[in-house]
Amino acid sequence: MAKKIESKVIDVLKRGTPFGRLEEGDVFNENLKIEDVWINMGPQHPSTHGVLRLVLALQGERIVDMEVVIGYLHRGTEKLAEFRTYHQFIPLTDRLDYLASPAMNFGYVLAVEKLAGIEVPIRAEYIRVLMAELARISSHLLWLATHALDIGAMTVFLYCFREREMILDLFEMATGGRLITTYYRIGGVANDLPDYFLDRCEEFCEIFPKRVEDYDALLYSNRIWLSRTVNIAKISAEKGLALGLSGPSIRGSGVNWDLRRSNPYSVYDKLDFEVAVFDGCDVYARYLVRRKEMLESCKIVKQCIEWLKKNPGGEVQAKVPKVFKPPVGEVYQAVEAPKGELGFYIVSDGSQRPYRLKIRAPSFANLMSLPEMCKGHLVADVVAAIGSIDVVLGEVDR
Amino acid sequence: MDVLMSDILTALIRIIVVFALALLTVAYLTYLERKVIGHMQVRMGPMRVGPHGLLQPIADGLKLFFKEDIVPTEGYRLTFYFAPILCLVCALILFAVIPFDAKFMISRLNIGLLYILSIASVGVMGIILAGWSSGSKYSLLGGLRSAAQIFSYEIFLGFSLMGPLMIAGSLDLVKIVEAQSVPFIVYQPVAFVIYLIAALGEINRVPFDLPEAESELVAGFHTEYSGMKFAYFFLAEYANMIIVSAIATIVFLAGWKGPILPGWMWFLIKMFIFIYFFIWVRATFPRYRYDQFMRIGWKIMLPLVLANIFVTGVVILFIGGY
Amino acid sequence: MSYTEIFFYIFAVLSILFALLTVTRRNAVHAAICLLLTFFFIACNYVLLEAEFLAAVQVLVYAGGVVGLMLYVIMLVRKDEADEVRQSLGQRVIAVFIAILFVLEIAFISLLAYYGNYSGFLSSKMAQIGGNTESIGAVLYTYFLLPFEVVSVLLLAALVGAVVLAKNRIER
Amino acid sequence: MAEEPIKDREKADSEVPIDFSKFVEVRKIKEKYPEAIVDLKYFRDELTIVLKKEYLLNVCFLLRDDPETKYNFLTEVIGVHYPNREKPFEVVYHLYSVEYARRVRLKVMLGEDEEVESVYPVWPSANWYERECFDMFGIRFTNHPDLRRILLPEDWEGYPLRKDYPLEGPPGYREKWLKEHLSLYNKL
Repeated sequence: MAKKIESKVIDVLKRGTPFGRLEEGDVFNENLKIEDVWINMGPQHPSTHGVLRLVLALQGERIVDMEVVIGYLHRGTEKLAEFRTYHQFIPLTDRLDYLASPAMNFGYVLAVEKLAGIEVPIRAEYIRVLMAELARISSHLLWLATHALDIGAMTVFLYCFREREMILDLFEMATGGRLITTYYRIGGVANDLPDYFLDRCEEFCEIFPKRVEDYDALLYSNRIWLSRTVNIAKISAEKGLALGLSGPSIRGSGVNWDLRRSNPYSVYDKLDFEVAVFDGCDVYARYLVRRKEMLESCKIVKQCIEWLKKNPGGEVQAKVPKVFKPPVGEVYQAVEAPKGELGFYIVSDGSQRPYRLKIRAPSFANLMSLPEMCKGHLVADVVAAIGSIDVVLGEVDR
Repeated sequence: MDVLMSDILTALIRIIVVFALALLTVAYLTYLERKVIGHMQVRMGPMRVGPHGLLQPIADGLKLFFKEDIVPTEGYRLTFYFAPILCLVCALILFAVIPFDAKFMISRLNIGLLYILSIASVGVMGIILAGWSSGSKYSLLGGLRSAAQIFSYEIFLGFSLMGPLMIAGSLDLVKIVEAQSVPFIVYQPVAFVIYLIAALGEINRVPFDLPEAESELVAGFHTEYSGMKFAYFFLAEYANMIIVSAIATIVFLAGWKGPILPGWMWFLIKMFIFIYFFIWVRATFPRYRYDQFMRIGWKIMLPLVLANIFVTGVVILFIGGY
Repeated sequence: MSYTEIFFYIFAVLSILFALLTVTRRNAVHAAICLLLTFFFIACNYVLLEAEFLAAVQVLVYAGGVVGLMLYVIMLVRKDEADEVRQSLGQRVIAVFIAILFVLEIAFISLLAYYGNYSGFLSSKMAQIGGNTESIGAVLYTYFLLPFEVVSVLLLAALVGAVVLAKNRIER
Repeated sequence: MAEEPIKDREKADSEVPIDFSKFVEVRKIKEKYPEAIVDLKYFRDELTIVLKKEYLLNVCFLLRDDPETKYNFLTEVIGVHYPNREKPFEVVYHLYSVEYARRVRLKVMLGEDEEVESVYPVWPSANWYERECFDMFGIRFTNHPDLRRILLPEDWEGYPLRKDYPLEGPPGYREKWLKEHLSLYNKL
């Protein structure tokens, strides 16, 4: 009789009903284990910022495992570089981080100039820095917009777009392009800034800090915003560095490392600005870093305007031959792009084309720490974490 | 027999009037929401269809009507069809007991409030079934969240109405309004605030729109729905928004009572204040996380609302009613 | 035959039909929906008996709450498994015994009501005097106070038990 | 063999002879692993250390942990293909020290079938960098935890950044792709 009941119980347990008590090391544990739910997030998910794909293993809504799948936007930029002359490659760099294309140009032209030893006119340097900082503001604005939208604050999105529009108008004024500017040239910039540009730019710098107050009113000390960002997706400084995290994301973990300060390039050593560092290690700290960076960039832009107004006229383009052949050698030049350390490694064999060009994309490296940040959190926090490291897939996949 | 026939006829007329108006209001509520949020967000909202986009809801409706109706292959066909209908029906039959005026209502039930709570609880079933029968994990998670959320928030919603109920001494909505010489919001401020929060949770609006949090779960339980079935969910959601506003008006703001203007107009004004509030909240706040949201409910709102009932009971016991 | 009676028979037949479907359907979700409809039609009959409060509570608690939670559980089981799982624990004998007990109970009460002129505490007259919410309240908190409290303690115990079980599981 | 590029480079690099022992990295490595360094270069203010591949991991640990170098950040791992050389692959490591704001470049030369030790134990960020390197060049890293393709689809054939890989993709690929997709298109 007892045997019969036992076999029946086993039968029931084998069928996977939640009856019966489970013991550690039970024979039936295998059949009765709690299954993870596998969820495929992206590449068509609304908050993966492009074509990022995440495979999540969930227990309930808690993440137990996560894999990042990339490559949906791979365009073979590095291979293309080997088949284009140094000049021809500039437009392709725009397409890396399409939200801050001047910053991308900047890194590339600096690398080529370093390789060939070209002196850039000082006016061009200031214009470059001005544009790069505007690009940083624009990129951070778009980041804030989408980040807030992901967490559910819809209004911030449209507020940020209002200001971003002003920057894009400025870009259009100076370069003719709004998103993809292709403004920088090897040895300078394509053309001098148009009339009234500096005035308009100054206007923007006046308005912008007030607009940041608008965003602060909606987010800065909002209880819901705090509860969604504080202590979420924490990553320590050591771990972040070990995982290749750079830029604002690592500065949110308290690492005082900004390439504009630590390895100054262009005219950054002549400009006065603070490096935004917060040591919360969480999503909120990264928000604070980028928020402050926007204001600091605004300060830099103001200083550039001041200098440019004081020193009108002058060359903006060094003499660079049309058939441009840099010497044999290899260089690595890194700049502080809005997302982190953007580096170009160029191997030259003395011909018109780079022998090998490698792009060290900040988002690519930053994305690596996403699983580390998200494990143990809920699905909703993944969204916050993606937002906080600010990935652009054009850069990740290249 | 004639009496019966005339009864049926008047009831039919009322039903048609109320439902036609309700559907129209629901349709234009979407327009209102887009316009209000638009202006809050320094943009115009719909402007193209008709003057100031006034025909936009109709265009939207037509578009949804002619859209292809997709049933996922992984889905459960029967429940997949059944769910949106259940949702919409449950939302619309709630209008039956709403007194828009001292006299104008479809039916006066002596358990009006209880009726609303019970029908609303069946409405959840539509969401759960929709989430489950879509055969998509996003929908499933949305359905799960939704079920947990609405089951819990129904409790606070019901309990927050308990205080005013005890003062009024009736479940009849008309009697509740009549009992309010002073609007109950004055006597029951705690219950009022909790009701508003619970209502936001119950109708899945920001900051509690977790079942359909578009940045996490795509669209939650209605991810797989398209065309008219999607429209049903949409209508149900907005109808529910009207219903919770109407109940708030009746229970806390003395319904149709008010000087000078006719009663129904007061009712609508008060109701739209709440609707505007819901829209305003949507434009302002980020979204809570699921566990935080549940924690607020069970750890803060439940003790508060129970204390409120207790205090109200004690006061009534000693003063013998207001 | 009055309208009320016609409707009564319609609802009665429907509720029995769906009750049968509930126990015969193999698909758990279908069974749950049938159960929902059963509860709903029983509530309709309550309305016909002028027990609106009972009807509303029936829908609120049974149709809304209980079936909702059932669906919640079913959703957590994988769909292909949900079809296969048959939850028979060899309780058929007990089930038949309890069913017979129920039938006898109902028969006893209805016979008592018919012959013994015994109409219970909640006669429709009483309901009409004070509205049936009040009368239920009055009866519940006077005559049946002790059973009521016992039931509430039982439910509380069940609640605590569920929390403890769930918590154990999470920690493990 | 076509050693010309290297000769050219040497010419460009060492117009002025450089005393490499002024670099703390070089000193440290020479102290501990005297045979590790194959070659040293200095070009445009950048130090390049060519290492024997057996010593790579040890040197990396050394550079990371030594208090005078503290290279705690791996910037990238790069493959370069020189099809005409005896050892056609170069793996380039860029290290950065956040504390001293210094960079150094390590290099390892690899033959066609040679593998190199993964630096994942030193810097976990090598995970994706090395995967990309494998994806694009087919360079294998021993003891890498998860050596799969990263940017290209799993079933991709060939290693696109090798110099012998044509820009338009492998021969016949374009035709095959068009045939497949046009046949689908024609069915519609």
